Amino acid sequence: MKGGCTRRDMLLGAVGLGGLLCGCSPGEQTADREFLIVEASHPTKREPTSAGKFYALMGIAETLVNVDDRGHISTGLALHWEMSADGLEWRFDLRPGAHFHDGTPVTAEPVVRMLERARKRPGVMHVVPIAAIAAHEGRVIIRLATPSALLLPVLAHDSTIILAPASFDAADQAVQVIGSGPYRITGITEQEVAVEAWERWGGVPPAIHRARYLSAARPETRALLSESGQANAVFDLDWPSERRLRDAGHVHIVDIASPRTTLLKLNVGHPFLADLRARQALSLAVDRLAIATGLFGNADRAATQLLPEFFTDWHDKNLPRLHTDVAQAQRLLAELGWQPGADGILLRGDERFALKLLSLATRTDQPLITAALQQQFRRIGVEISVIPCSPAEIVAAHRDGTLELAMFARNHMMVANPVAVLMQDYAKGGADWGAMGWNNPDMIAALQTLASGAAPERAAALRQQIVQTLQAELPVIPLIFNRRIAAFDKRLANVQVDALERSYNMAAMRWAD
Amino acid sequence: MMGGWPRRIAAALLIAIAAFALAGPVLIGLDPAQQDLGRTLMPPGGGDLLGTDNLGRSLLARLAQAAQISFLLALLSVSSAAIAGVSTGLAAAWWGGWMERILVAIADMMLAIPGLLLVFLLIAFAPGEVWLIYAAISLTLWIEYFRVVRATARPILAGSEVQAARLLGFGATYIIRRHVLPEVAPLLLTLMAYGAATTVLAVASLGYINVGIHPPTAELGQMMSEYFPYYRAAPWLIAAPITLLATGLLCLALLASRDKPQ
Amino acid sequence: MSMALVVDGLNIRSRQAHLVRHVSFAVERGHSLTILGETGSGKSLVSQAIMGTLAAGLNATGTIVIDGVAGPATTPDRHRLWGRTLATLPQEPWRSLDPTMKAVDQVAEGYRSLSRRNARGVAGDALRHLGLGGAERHYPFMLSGGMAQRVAFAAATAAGANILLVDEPTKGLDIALRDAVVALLRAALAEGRTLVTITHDINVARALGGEVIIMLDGEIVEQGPASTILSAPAHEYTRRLLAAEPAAWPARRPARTDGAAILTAHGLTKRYGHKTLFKDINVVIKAGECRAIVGPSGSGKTSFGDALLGLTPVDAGEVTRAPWIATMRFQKLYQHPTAAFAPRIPLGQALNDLISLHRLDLGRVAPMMAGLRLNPDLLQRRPDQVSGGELQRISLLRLLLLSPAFIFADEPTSQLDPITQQEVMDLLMQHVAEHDTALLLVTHDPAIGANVSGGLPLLPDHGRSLLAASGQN
Amino acid sequence: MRSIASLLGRRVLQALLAALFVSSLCFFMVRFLPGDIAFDIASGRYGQEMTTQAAAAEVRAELGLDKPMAAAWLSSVSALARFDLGRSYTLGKPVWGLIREQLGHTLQLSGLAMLFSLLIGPPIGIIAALRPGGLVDRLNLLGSALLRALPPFATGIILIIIFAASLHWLPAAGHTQRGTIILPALTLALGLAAVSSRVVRSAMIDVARSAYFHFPLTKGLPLSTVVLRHGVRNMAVPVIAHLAMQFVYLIEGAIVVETLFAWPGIGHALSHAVRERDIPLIQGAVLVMAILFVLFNMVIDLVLVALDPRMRAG
Repeated sequence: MKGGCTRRDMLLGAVGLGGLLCGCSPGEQTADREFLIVEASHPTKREPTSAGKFYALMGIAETLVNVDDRGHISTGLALHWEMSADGLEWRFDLRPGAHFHDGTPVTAEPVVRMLERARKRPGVMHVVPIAAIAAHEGRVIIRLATPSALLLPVLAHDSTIILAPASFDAADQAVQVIGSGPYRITGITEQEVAVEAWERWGGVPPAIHRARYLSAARPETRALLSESGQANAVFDLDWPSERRLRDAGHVHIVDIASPRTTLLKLNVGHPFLADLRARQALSLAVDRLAIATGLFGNADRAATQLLPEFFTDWHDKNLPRLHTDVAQAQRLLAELGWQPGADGILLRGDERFALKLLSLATRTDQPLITAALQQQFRRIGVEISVIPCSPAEIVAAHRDGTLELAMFARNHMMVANPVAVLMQDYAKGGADWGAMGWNNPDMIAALQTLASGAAPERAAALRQQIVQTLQAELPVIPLIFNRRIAAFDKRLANVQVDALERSYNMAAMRWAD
Repeated sequence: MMGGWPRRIAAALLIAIAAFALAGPVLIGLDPAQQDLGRTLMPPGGGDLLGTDNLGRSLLARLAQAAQISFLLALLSVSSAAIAGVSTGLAAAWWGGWMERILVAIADMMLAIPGLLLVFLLIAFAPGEVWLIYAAISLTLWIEYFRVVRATARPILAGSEVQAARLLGFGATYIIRRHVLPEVAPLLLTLMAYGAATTVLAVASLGYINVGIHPPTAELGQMMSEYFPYYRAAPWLIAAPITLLATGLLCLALLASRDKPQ
Repeated sequence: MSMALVVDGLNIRSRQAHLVRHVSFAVERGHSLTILGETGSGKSLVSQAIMGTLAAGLNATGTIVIDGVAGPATTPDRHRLWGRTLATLPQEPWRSLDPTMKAVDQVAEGYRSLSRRNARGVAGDALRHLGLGGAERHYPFMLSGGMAQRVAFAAATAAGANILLVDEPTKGLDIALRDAVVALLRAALAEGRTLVTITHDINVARALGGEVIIMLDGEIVEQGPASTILSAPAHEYTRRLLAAEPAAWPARRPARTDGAAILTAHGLTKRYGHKTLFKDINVVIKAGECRAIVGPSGSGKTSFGDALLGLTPVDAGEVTRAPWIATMRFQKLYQHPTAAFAPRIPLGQALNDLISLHRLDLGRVAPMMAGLRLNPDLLQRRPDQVSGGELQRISLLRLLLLSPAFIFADEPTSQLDPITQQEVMDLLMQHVAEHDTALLLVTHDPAIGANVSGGLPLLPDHGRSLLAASGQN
Repeated sequence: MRSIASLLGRRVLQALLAALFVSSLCFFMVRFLPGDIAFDIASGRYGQEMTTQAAAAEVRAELGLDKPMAAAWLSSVSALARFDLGRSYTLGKPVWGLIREQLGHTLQLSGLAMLFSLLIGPPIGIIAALRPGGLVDRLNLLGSALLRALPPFATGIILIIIFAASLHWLPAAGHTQRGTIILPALTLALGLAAVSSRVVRSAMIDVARSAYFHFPLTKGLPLSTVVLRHGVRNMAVPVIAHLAMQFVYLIEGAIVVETLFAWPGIGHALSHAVRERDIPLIQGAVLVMAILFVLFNMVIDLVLVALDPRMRAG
């Protein structure tokens, strides 16, 4: 009995090994070569308002308008648009001949339905004072309560992707993703999505016909997928992987500035942090350059102000840089009555300068930065205990006021105009992913003026005012500028990386061989 | 099985590891948390005996602290699991009947819960706490001891040796001390050695999937997952904790591989 | 007339000792040779040298000629002869049969030249020939001891070996089983096979006839035809060996029968599954009295003794003990002395534990050790490091420390060599007599039973086993 | 046969009790976790940057999280009694479908890993046992200690570097492409074989010392036949009981390997479910795994009965 079983097992094993050897055979024709693209996030959800980013990145779904990698609005599903003289009514003409992947034409009605649907859910739509959305003679009409410069950026946001009505079940739950982009889904599982070029796509037919997305949570996996030649494009590499791939030289590395900034959120209402001098002391304690070079091998990543050079209109080269000065930090804290205790941690009466820092558990770079911060704060007598957490815990702690410090990377170009994000984050009392307990009516007014549209010179002055306020008041402490690092197969031509994380630009790439 | 000398070397190495864990942190005299971001990923030799890690900390100092914390916690977690498992296993084998049936049912029930889920749930109460992770792991470990002890003790308690001891007037304590424990002990030692390694590796695995201990605590498993991304830039970083654990394990396995008396 | 097996000048040495010296003998084809000797006499080493299974640390010199082919005493190729030329009958057949395989298959796999189906057919025939018709498809656990013996015999000889080497085939067997084995061996002789038997049982040697070799301390002390040597031994050791046969033991002074009743059993009944082991048995045991139960294995003798001691529950009846005697003074002597000691605890430790538990007089140990002819060094060792006879005497010592009023001795000597058996039995009887202890002896050997009971009737009554007493067979 | 029927009956009863117990335990543990459950669910639904007060309020209202806990528990138990596993809080999909897919992937991986480990561990263990203290035995002891001290992600990366990055024989990760299952299965199998080879070795040493192993040799059978026919089957009884436990741990232990190889499995789903407080998914997964565990044990019992005739009698 047992003997027979073992023999059968061996046979199966041999078959398995045989199958393994023909696993990847080189020398396919470029036409039917499958393009493999790898990043960390899971395509588990179908809900467009939360998972729209993925479907936009893959070129599966489109938004009404688009945004290029410098943040300029371009055409999307809408080929033309016009604004009424009072700035309150916007009319959009859809691209003629656009079809959803189920063959139904993209008309104004499904677009209106999707925009209304997005409005009902939490999300960026709420920064625009929309009064009504309607379909009229084949056009999409959006009426605003007050003029807004943010409408187009919001319509370019990936939570407003347009899907065919058949994507939803009777309860309005998204059950599949039927978009109108250059690629349509042919297979979707927990971690992989296979697509092929959509033959009724109106634009230039993509040179890459078949592609697959693979979600790989670990940077090492992603790097090895690239190194082994299995993956053609790999995004979100960490520093050790990037360095390794650069040294190996088999692949082409693209490393561009990203609009994300890793920052420290502080509870300005906290008795230790309410005084500006305390926040300045914390900022002075951080050795950004050491972190940027020691942990990421790139001195340019030291955040000298909240918004990186990526934001050409916003980044102010003349602004006094955030810098390190331990002695000054200690002086500032001494002014506030803090004195070092026996173990070097500052004491004020029976208070001890010890704070909890919430840090996102899933990001691989965060533990490194928090470990460095812990040590650097200790130099000025501030004790930090790091608590790994989920995003939800940061939001919850913000709400119930128990948050002391939190660290995360904020994408200020989440919407194509940073005003949208800044308005949310630095509204009165702050917001989940921005300030906390901090209020600056002048800055809020400046943001609102910018949001409703301002003349270029006035806008520039307002932007400078906002940036200076943020740098002076430190409602959050900028730490590190993030970068978007990707590795590409050297056989690829016309490789472009979109810093805004809006598109993988797959439709524009082609095989060089 | 093996001659005398491998066992002697194993014992000597184990003593050395224990000494490293106990006295290392004091002898080395370096702060394992002291960073120097200007000197990260320095290779062994040079200023630091084992080089520096990704934050420019002394690997030697961290390894010593990690050995101390990991071995202590692994020992605590494994021995608390063993104490729980051995006492319930003995109770089941000794009394039998409904007592045994209830204990077996509880153990089976616990086995049916995915241990991983239990660990996830417990850790969610206080993420990143070292002791909690070990406690959660030991909660999943005790069943193995229960099953082994019950299975080993039952035939012994039913055997003529114990019958003879009872006839001679010996009580429960004596029978367990002289008859049951000597038979169970070698098995337990092996189980505990592997259990300790399993615990350290479980911490490493949890760290890898981002639910483990948060830095800067130096812990062997946590070091493995923390240093893993540098496997090619600085292979000595991940090699150090793995080598320490493997050596300890091999020595314990050598010591425990004593043959049964015929 | 050719020789099937010739051993010439066999010497076996370990690093420390010269274990077998100058052993030479020859066996004619189709004849029987029996090597008699005690444990440690080197007789098993001779058998291992012939089979080629000597332990790694042992070094053998000399020549062994098997079936006309001469070779050195140690050769790595001896196993090529196994099954085809040289077969061996296992000592404990029920342990030597694969518990997961049917009897017929275990025999069939020996017929290696035949196809699987034919082999099964031939194996079935062989089993039926041995009277095992119907048991072909049984697994070993379903076989009785005698049946297992015969299956093992069929399996061992299936490949056609003509020389049968048998090491202690009757150790621990009751008389009926022993006779069955002897019959099997005689049948093999009758078939023309050559038989080399190693045993300590003179009855086996006598029944097989042929040549006999007497070994002592690794040397042959006497050699010749069984009829001559076993009736007129020349060597002093052979004489002792013959005198140690229970039938030859001197009669004992009858034990007293006028003591007070210390143990009364009334209507004892025990069933095991569907089988009634004993039924409605009444016994009164008096101080200083020696009683014996004689019966074959599996007849419920041990269960009866255990029932008297309260070690096993009974289905009916009750046992009353004399109220003035402490519980601890009712004791049992086990068949396998190793089964009465914690295996990893040194013997001295075990004795000290008992002494401190009952606050006994430590001073009594040394004289008692001397009385039982035990070397004090033995107390340093673990139970598996002393011989069976020594261990049985130590367990006797342990009992005697408690001044027992009643000892249930369960086949206390059946695992021992004849001379040791007599010695242990004499010591037991001597102490029992000295301390006015009642003894209940269970044995399968009627001669021992008769000798011990010293004229008192056997339990439950003359010549009947417990099964017979309960009306079954 | 009656004993087998009663065994099955007992196992089914055990499965039902275990299911009730574990699903309730998980329910209460999740509900008692610190933090606001609505926020956790909202972050699972809408992602990090969309987790806001408004989103949490919506979730709370939709899922009725304000209701008393006992009532919520009763309704969850009664739904489970109707075999209704519900819908995932964060994904909105039916739990049954999610579990079938994810657990299916994990079982596929674990099954192949088990197979590989059977091809690696037992043969090495048997060879080591035939010459205890020999070269194979020593190398096995060394290799086994090293593999037991190597975290699975390290084993996995070594395999990827060798077979994918250097030799290009196999894909590095993923799960729909051909051959992607082999490296993760091999990673798990090596870890298993490190233990099972030693278990097999010690079981085989016991068997090789036994009289029923030696006797067939004296019948003239070659060693290889005796090992295969008498050694393996007798050794299998303790070894299979051990491997059965291993397989259960394997299903859970797969999570690290699944993460490294981007293999979609239940472990991964559970870690997300706990973080996002997805009670229906946790309860459903635990329920299915508990029942599978009991069924699996039942199969093992039957295999042992088939292997050892003594158990059929008792």
